[in-house]
Amino acid sequence: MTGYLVVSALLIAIGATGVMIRRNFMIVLMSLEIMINGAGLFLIAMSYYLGNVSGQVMFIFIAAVAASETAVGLAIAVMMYKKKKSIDINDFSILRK
Amino acid sequence: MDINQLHFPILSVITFLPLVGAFVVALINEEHENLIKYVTLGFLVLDFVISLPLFFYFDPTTYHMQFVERVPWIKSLGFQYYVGVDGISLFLVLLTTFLTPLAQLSTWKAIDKKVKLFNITVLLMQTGMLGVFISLDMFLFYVFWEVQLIPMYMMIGIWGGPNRVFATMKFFLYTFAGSVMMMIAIMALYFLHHKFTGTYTSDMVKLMQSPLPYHLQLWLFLAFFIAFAIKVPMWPFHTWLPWAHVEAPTAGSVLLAGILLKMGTYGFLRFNLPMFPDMTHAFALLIIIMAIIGIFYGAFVAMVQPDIKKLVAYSSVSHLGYSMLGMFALTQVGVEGSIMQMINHGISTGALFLLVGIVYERRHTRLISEYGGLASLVPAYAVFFMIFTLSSIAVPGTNGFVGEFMVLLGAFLDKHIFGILVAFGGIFSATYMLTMYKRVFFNKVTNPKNLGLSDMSIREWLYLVPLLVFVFWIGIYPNAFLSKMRVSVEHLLKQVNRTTVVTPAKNEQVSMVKTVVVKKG
Amino acid sequence: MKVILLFVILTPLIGFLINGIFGKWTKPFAGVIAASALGISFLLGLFPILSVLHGHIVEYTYFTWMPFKEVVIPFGLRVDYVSAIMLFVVTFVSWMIHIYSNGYMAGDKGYARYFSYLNLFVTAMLILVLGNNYLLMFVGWEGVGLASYLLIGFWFEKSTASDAGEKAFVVNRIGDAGFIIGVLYMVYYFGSVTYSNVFPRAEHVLGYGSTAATIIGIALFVGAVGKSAQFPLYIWLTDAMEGPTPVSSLIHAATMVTAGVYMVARSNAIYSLSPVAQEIVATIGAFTAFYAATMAITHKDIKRILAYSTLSQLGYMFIGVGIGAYWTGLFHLMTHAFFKGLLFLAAGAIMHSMRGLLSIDLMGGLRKYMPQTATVMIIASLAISGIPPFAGFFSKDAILGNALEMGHPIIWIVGEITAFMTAFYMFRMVFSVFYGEEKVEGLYHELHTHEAPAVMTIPMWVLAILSIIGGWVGIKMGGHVPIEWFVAHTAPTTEVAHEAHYSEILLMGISVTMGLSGILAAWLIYIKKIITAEKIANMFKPIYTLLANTYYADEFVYCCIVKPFWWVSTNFLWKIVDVIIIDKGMVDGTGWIAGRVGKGLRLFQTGFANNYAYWISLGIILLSSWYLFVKII
Amino acid sequence: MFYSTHDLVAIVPELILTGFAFAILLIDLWLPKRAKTINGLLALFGVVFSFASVLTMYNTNMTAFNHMIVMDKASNFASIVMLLTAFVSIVMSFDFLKREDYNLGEYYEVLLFSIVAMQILASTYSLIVMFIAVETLSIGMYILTGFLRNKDESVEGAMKYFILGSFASTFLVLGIGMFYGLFGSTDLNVIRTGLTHASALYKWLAILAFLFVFVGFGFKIAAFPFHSWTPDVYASAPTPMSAFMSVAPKAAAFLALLRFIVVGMGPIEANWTKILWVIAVVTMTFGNTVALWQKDLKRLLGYSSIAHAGYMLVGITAANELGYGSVMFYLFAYLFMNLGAFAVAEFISQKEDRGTEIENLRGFGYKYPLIGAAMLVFMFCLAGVPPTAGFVGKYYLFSAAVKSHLYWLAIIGVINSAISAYFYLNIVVIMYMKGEQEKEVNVFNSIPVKAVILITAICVLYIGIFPSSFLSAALNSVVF
Amino acid sequence: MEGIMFYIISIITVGGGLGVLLSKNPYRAAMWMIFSFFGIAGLFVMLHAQFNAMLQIIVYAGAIAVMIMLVMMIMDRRMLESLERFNPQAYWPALIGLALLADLSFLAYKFKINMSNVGKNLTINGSNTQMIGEILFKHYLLPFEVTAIILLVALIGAVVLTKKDIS
Repeated sequence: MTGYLVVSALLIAIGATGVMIRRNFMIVLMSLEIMINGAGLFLIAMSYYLGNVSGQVMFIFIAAVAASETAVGLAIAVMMYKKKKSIDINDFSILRK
Repeated sequence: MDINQLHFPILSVITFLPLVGAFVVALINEEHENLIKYVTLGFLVLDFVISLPLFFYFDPTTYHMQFVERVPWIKSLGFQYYVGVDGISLFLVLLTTFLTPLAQLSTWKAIDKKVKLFNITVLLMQTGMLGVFISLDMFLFYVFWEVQLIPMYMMIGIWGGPNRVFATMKFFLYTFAGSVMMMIAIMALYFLHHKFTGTYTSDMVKLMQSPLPYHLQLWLFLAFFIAFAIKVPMWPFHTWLPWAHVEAPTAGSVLLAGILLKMGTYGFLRFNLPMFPDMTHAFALLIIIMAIIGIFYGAFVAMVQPDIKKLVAYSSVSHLGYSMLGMFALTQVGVEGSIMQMINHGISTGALFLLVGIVYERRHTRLISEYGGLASLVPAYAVFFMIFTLSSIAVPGTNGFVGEFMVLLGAFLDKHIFGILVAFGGIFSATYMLTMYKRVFFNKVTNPKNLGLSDMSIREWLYLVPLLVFVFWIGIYPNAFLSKMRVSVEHLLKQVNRTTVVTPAKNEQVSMVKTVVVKKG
Repeated sequence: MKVILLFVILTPLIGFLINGIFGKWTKPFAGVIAASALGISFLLGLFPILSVLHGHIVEYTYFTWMPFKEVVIPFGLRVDYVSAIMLFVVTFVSWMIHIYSNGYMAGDKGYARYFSYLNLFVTAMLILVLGNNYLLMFVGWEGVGLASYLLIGFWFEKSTASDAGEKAFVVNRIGDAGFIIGVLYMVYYFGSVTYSNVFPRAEHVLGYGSTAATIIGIALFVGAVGKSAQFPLYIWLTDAMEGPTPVSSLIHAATMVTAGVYMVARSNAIYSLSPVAQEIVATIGAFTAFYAATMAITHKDIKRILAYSTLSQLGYMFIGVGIGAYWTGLFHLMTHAFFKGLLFLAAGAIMHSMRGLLSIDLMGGLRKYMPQTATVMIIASLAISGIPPFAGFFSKDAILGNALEMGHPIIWIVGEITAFMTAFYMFRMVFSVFYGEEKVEGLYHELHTHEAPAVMTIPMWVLAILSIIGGWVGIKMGGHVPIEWFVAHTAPTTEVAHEAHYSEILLMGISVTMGLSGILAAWLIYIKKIITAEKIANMFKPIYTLLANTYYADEFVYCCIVKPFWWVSTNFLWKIVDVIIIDKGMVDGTGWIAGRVGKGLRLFQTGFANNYAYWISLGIILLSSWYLFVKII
Repeated sequence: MFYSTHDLVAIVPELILTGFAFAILLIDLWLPKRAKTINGLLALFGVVFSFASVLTMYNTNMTAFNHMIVMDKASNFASIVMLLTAFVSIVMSFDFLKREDYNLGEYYEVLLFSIVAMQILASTYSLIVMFIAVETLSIGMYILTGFLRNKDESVEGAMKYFILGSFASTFLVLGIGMFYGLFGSTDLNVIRTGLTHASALYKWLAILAFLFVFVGFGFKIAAFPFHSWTPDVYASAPTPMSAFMSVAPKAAAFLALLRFIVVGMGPIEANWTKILWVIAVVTMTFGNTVALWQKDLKRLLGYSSIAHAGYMLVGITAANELGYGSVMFYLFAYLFMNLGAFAVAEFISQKEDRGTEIENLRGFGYKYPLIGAAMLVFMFCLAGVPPTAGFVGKYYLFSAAVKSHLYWLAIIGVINSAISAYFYLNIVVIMYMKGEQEKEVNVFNSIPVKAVILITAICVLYIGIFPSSFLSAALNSVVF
Repeated sequence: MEGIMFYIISIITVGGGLGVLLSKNPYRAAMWMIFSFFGIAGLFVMLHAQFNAMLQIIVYAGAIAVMIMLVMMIMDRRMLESLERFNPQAYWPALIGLALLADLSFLAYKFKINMSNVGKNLTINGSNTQMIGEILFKHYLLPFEVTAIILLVALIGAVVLTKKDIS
C-alpha cells in the first residue's frame, strides 16, 4: 500500500511544486490536474485496500469536479489571454499589499 | 431588596429622554440652528428637572438600590435591563443631568459648524453617561460604558482643535483597549459566579456577594483595574487626557472632565471594591502609591504647561489622584471623600474648562503667554475664574476643601504617612493654579489683541452661576450630600471587609476560610 | 447672644458681599459701608467679650459642618478668654484701619474691590479667632491667606505685587500642610477637633511628654511658622509689602500674622504636654527675632524695615508662647497690634504724602511737614523699643522676664540683644525721616507733602493712645497681673519644675537700658553723626552686604528650589517622562508595534499567485509536521 | 435502499432555488436586453420562496438521502443567513449590473446555484458531499469574481482565486481520502463512532486527516495561512459579489466546519482546539494588523473579514455550545454589518467598479448624512462597539472562550478588536473629521443600494439592542 | 511481477508529472501530462478499479487534455513558448515542495488502515462497473445530482467568461 501512497504523495508534491514555481498559467492548470489525480489515486488505493467500492465512486465525483474546474480554469485562461495577450501569472499582480 | 419609591420608571425616563431628544433634533432642518439649540437645551433642562426627585425622594437610610427597574433583556444568558441608584451613584447621575445642560449652553456660540450634529451628539452622550451610572447589570453597564465613547469620539474628532484626529483616536483606542479587558473580566465573573454558586447572573448586586477565591480575584481585579485606571486616569495611564482635553471643544472638555472621568472612579467603587475585597486590600497600597504619584506628578507637570487647558487637564490627573487615594484608603471618610472629590472635580474643573472656553471663544488661543492683565479688562470673568481656581486648590469654604480634607483624613486614618505626604500636595496645586492665574489675569496687558475682550455675556453668567452655587453649597453645607451617601458607603466598606472580618490576625485562618469558599463551589 | 455672635462674623461678610457684588454701584460709599460693617461688628463683639469678662464662656454650635463617621466637625463659635482678646484686637484694629483706608485709598480705581477684600479678610480672621474647632480655624487660616493674597496683589498690574501675592499664598500653603497634618493627628487621637473636646482630654489621651503631643505640636507650629512668617518661611512677608499700606498694617502686622501665636496659645493644652515642641517654638521664635532684626538694620525702605521688625516682634511672641507663658505672647500680640499697626499707618501717611516714596534716604526733617504723623510715629517707636510706660515695654518685659524665669537664659540674652537692635533700627528710621535736614532739595515742595487728612490721623491717634495705655494691663495689680489672670483661664502658664527667681526690677532695668542704648546709638549715628552709617557699613562690608541682601534667602530659594523644580518638571517630568517615555514610548509604542507587525505581515501579500500558494503549503507543512514529527516521534 | 418524496422534502429550499435558476436560464434567452432586470427579480423571488420554505420548515428535523443530507435548525439558520445575504446582494446587483452593462442572466443563475451548493454544504453530514458542494460553490465564486471580465482586476482575482481554490481543494480531497481509508466511510457520524473506539495510531492519523480537511475549510473561511486570496478577490470582485462572498460562503463553510469538527472530530477535541487556537490567534492578528495599512475600502473589508473569521474561530475553539451558537449569531450579525459596509463601498464606487478608495469618503458624513451615519454604525459595529450587533456577537464569542477557560485567547481577541478599532475608526475620521472632499466624487445613486444601507444599519442596531430572540435562535440551532 | 509492474507504471506516472513540472514548452507539458494520466490509469487497473481507469483515460487523458490543447491552440504560440519557465525565486518554493513531499511521504509511510478486506467487495459478478453503478445510484444519488449542478455551473461559467463582449 505504501507504494501507492508514496506515488500519490509524489504526484501531489510535484503538482504543488508546479503551482508554486511555474509562471505559465496553462502549466499551473496541468499541475493542478496532477495534484488532484494524486489525491484521487490515494482514494482509489484506499478503496482497494479497504475492500470498499465507495472510494471509486468518490473518484468519479472528483473527476467531474476536476473537469468542471478545468473548464472554468481554461475560461479564465482565455480571459487572461484576451486581456493581456499573456498567460504569465506574474503579469497579473496589480492586486497586492 | 429593591425599592422604587416613585412607582415610576424615573431612571429610564431620564436616561432615554435625551435619546428621544436626539431623534427630535434629527428631524429639525439643519438651517434652524437656534431652534436646534433651544430644543436641545430644553430636553437637557427637562431631564435635569425630572432627575431632581431622585435627590428628594432618595432614602438615605438604606443601602439598597433605589428607583429600581428590572426587565429581562437577553433571556438566554440571564442579562437584564436592571437599573437603580444608591448613595454612590445618585450624585453622579445628578451631576450628569446638571452639567450637561450647562455644557450645552456653553456651545451656543463656540460651535458654529454642524450645529445639529453637535447637539445630537450631546444628547446621545447624555444617554450614554447616565446609563453607566444607573446600570446594575454588568452587561448593561458595559454596553453603556462603551456607548458613551462614540459621541465623545465624534465630539473631539469633529469639533476639536487642529490635532483632533490624533487626540480622538488616542482617546478612543486607549480607553477601548482598557475596557475590552474589562469585558473579559465581566465574562469571567459571570461564569465564575456560576461555578461557585450555581446560577448564571450578571446582576451586579448579586455579584458583589459572590465568593471568589483569592487567586481568581487577582486577574479579575487587574482587568477591571486597567479599564478603570485608564478612564480615571491614574498615573501612568493618563497620557490620553491632555491630548483629549486640549483638542476637545469646550463642552467636550467639560463633559470629559466632569463626567467621563468619574466613570473610572465609579467603576472602582462598583466593581473592584465590593467584588474583589481581598484584592482590594492586597492592591490598596500599590494603588495608593500610584495615586500619590499621580497627585504630585500631575501637579508638577501642570505647573509647567504653556497651555491653560493642558494645565487644567494635568490638574485633573492630580485631583483624581485624591479621589483614588481616598477610595483605597478604605475608610468611611476616605471613600465618602472620594465621592465628594468626584463631584467637586466635576464642578470646579468643569467650570474651569467652561471659563477657558469663554476666553478661547474670543481669542482662539489658550496659550498662557498670549494673555496677561485680563483682570482689568474682564473683571467679572476674572472673579469667576478666581473662585473656581480657589475651589480647585481647595480653599476652605469651597467644595474643593471638603473633598480634599475628607480624602486626607481618610488616607491618614489608613496610614499616617499617606495623609502627611499628600497634605503637601496642596502646595503644588496652589502653585500651578495661581501661577497660571497670575500670568493670565495679573500684570499689565501686554498683548494688544486682548484689549478688545468683552466681559461675560448673560448666557455665560447663566451657566456659571449654578456651578458657583454648588461650589459654596458643598463647601459650607456638605452634609446635604454626605448624609445621602453614608449608608451606602458603610455597606460598601462592609463588603470590602467581609473576608478579613474573620480574625484577620492569623494568616492561616484566613486561608482556611478561603479554602472553604473554594470547596463550596 | 447666639445671633449676635454670628453677626459679628456675618456683618463683615455682608459688607464683603455688598462691595464685592455691587462694587460697580457702591463705589462712592464702599469705604463707608465697609467701615460701618466693621464698626457694627466691633460693637456686637463687645457683648460676648463682656460676657467673658463676667466669667461666661460663650460657645454656640450653629450647624454641623462636616459630619463624618470618624469625626464630626461642627460649625460653632466660641469666645473664651483667649479669643476675647483676639476678638477685641481684631475688630478694633480692623475698624481703625478701615477708617484710615477711607482716606488712604481715596481715588483708587479699585476702591470698592479693596474694601470688599478687606471685609473678606476680617470675616476670615474672625472665623479663625472665633471658630470652636481646629478645622474652622483652618478655614479662617486659609481664608486670611486668601485675603492676604488678594490684597497683596491688589495692584495686580504691578508684576512685583502679583508675584508677591502668589509667593505669600504658596509659602503659606507649606505651613497649612503642617497645620492640616496636625489636625489629622488630632482627629486620630481625639476623634474630634473641637476645642472643648480636645483640650480637657489632651493630657489623658496623649500623656505628658508623649511623641504624639510633640508631633501635633510641631505640625501645628509648622502652620504657625508659615502664617506668622517665622524662619524659614518668613520670605513672603517682606514681599507682601507690595500691598497697600493699610493692608500691611492690618494683615501683615496687626492681625493675620499673629494668628500663629494665637493658635499656639490656643493649643496650650497640647504644647504644655510637650516640652520638645515648646522648646522648638521658643527657639525658632528667638532665632527669628534676632535674625529679622539684623536685616531690619540695613534696610532703607520704611515698610521693609517695619516688615522685618514685625518678623522680629513675632519672634518675641513665639518666645512667649514657646516658653509656656502664653499670656505674655498674647499680651505682646495685643500691644504689637496697636503699635505696629500704628507704625504702618504712619508709614502709610508718609507714603501718602510722599506719593509712594518710601526710602529713608529721600527723607529727613519731615517732622515739620507732618507733625502729627511724626508724633504718633515716635510714640509707636518708643513703644516698640520697650521704653516705659509705653505698651511695648510691659509686654516685652513680660516675655523676657518669663523666659529667664522658665529657665531659658540664652533666649533671654538673645531677646535682650534684639531689644537693643529694635530700638536702634526704629530710631534710625525715625531720626532719618523726621529729623535732620531735607535730603533731596525741593522734593517735599514738589510733592506737596502735607499732613494726612483727619480720616487718617484720627485712627492713628486712637492707636497711639492705645500704644501708650495698652500695656498697662500688664502691671501687677492686687497680687496678679490682670492680663495673665485673664488669659490663664484658658491658657494657663506651663508649670516649670525649677522656677528661677530674679529680681523683677533688675530685669526691667536691663530691658530699659537695652532700649535706651539702642535709641542712643541711633541718635549718635544719625543725628549727631559721630560716625556715619556708611563708615560702619564699610567696616563690616561682608556682613553688611549679607544683611542688605537679606542673607540671600530669596536668591537661595529661587536658585535651589524654584528653578530646579521648574527645570525638572519641564525637562524631565513633562518632556521626557510624560511625553516621551509614557506617551510616545509606552502608549503610542504599543500602537506602533501593531502597525509594524501589520506592515511586516503585509509583505505576505505579494500579489503573485505563486507566492500565495507558498503560504498555503507552508501552513500545511507546519501544521502537519508538528503532529507528524514532533508530537509522535 | 430507495428514495422517496420524503427525501425531496429535505431539499425543498434547494429545489426551489434550482428551479428558479433553470427558469432564469430559459427565460433569459427570450428576454430583450432592456428587460433583463426580470432575471434579477426572478432570482429574488427564488430566494424569497426558498427563504419562506426554510422558515416554514425551520423546526423540522429530518435526514434524507442515506443520511447524506439533513434538515435541522443549524442548516436552516445557516440557510437564513445565506438567503438573506443573497437577497441583499441581488438587490445590490440590480443597478450595479445595469451600470456596468453586464446585465446577464447567467449572473443570477450562477448565484442561485452557488446558494444551492452552500445550502447543501451547510446541511450535509458526508464529507464527500461537502467536497462537491464546496467545489460547486467555489466554481460559482470563481465565475462571479471574474464576471466583469473586461476589468484587469477581475481577471486577476478570478485567476488567483481559481489557482488557490483548486490547490486547497486537493488537500481537502486528500483529507477526505484519509478519513475514508481510516473509517471506511465519509459520513461524519461513522467517523465519530470510529474515532471513539480508535487506537492511538488511528487517532493520530485522524488528526492529520483533520488538518488536510481543514485546509479546504480554512481556505473558504479565510483562516491564516489559507487566507491569501481574500483581499485580492474581495477587492476585485463586483462589489455585490464581494459582499455576498464575504458572508454566505463563510456561513456555509463555518457550519460545515462546525459539523465536521463537533460531530466528526468530537473525540479528538483536545487536539483540534489547540490547532484552532493557534490559527484563530494568527488569523485575527494578521487580518487586523494588515488592515491597518489599507487604502481601499473593499480591500480593507477583505482583511477585516479575515480578522472576523479569526474571531469566529475563537467561538469554535471554545468548543462549547455557547461558542458554536455564538458563531452562528456572529454570522447573522456579520451579515448585516458587512453587507452594509460593502453597500457603502458600492455606493461610492464609480463605473467599472472602481473608486472605492477610502479617501473618497472624505466629508462623506456631511454630504450624505443618513448614509454617513449608517456607515458610522457599520464601522462601530465591525469594531465591536455597543450598541451594535457586532458587539453582542463578539461578546458571545469571547465569553464562550472564557467559559472554556481560554482566557488568553479571549484577551488576544479583545486586543485585536482594539487594534481593529483603529482602521474602522479611521474611516469615520475620514468621513467626518477631515474636512470636505476637494474633488468631485459622483456616487452611485441607486435607490436599492441606499435602501440596503439604511435597512442593514437599522438591523445592526436592532440586533445590537434587542439580541435576545436572535441569540436564542442561534444558540438553539447548533444542537447537533 | 506485480511489483515490477508497479514500479514501471509508477515511474511513468511520476515521470510524467516531473515532465509537466519541468518542461518549458506547454505543448510538451501537456503531452507529459497525458503520459502521466495513462500511468495513473495503469495504477487504477492494478488497484482493481477498471471503471475508473477507463474514466481516467476518457475524461482526463481525453477530454481535459484535449481541452487544454484546444485552448492553447487559440493562443499565440510564440507567446506561450516564450514564457519564463520558473518564478524568479523558484528555489525555496521548490524546497517547500520537497518538504511537502517529505511530509506526505512520511505520512504515507505511517499510514496504516484495516486491511482485512483487501481487494474484496469491488465487483458484482466480476463487474466493477456494475458495482459502482449500484453504489452510485443507490447510495450516492445526492452527490451525483450535485455533480450535475457543478458541471452546469462550469458550463455557464465558461460561456459567460469567454463569450464575446455583450455590447
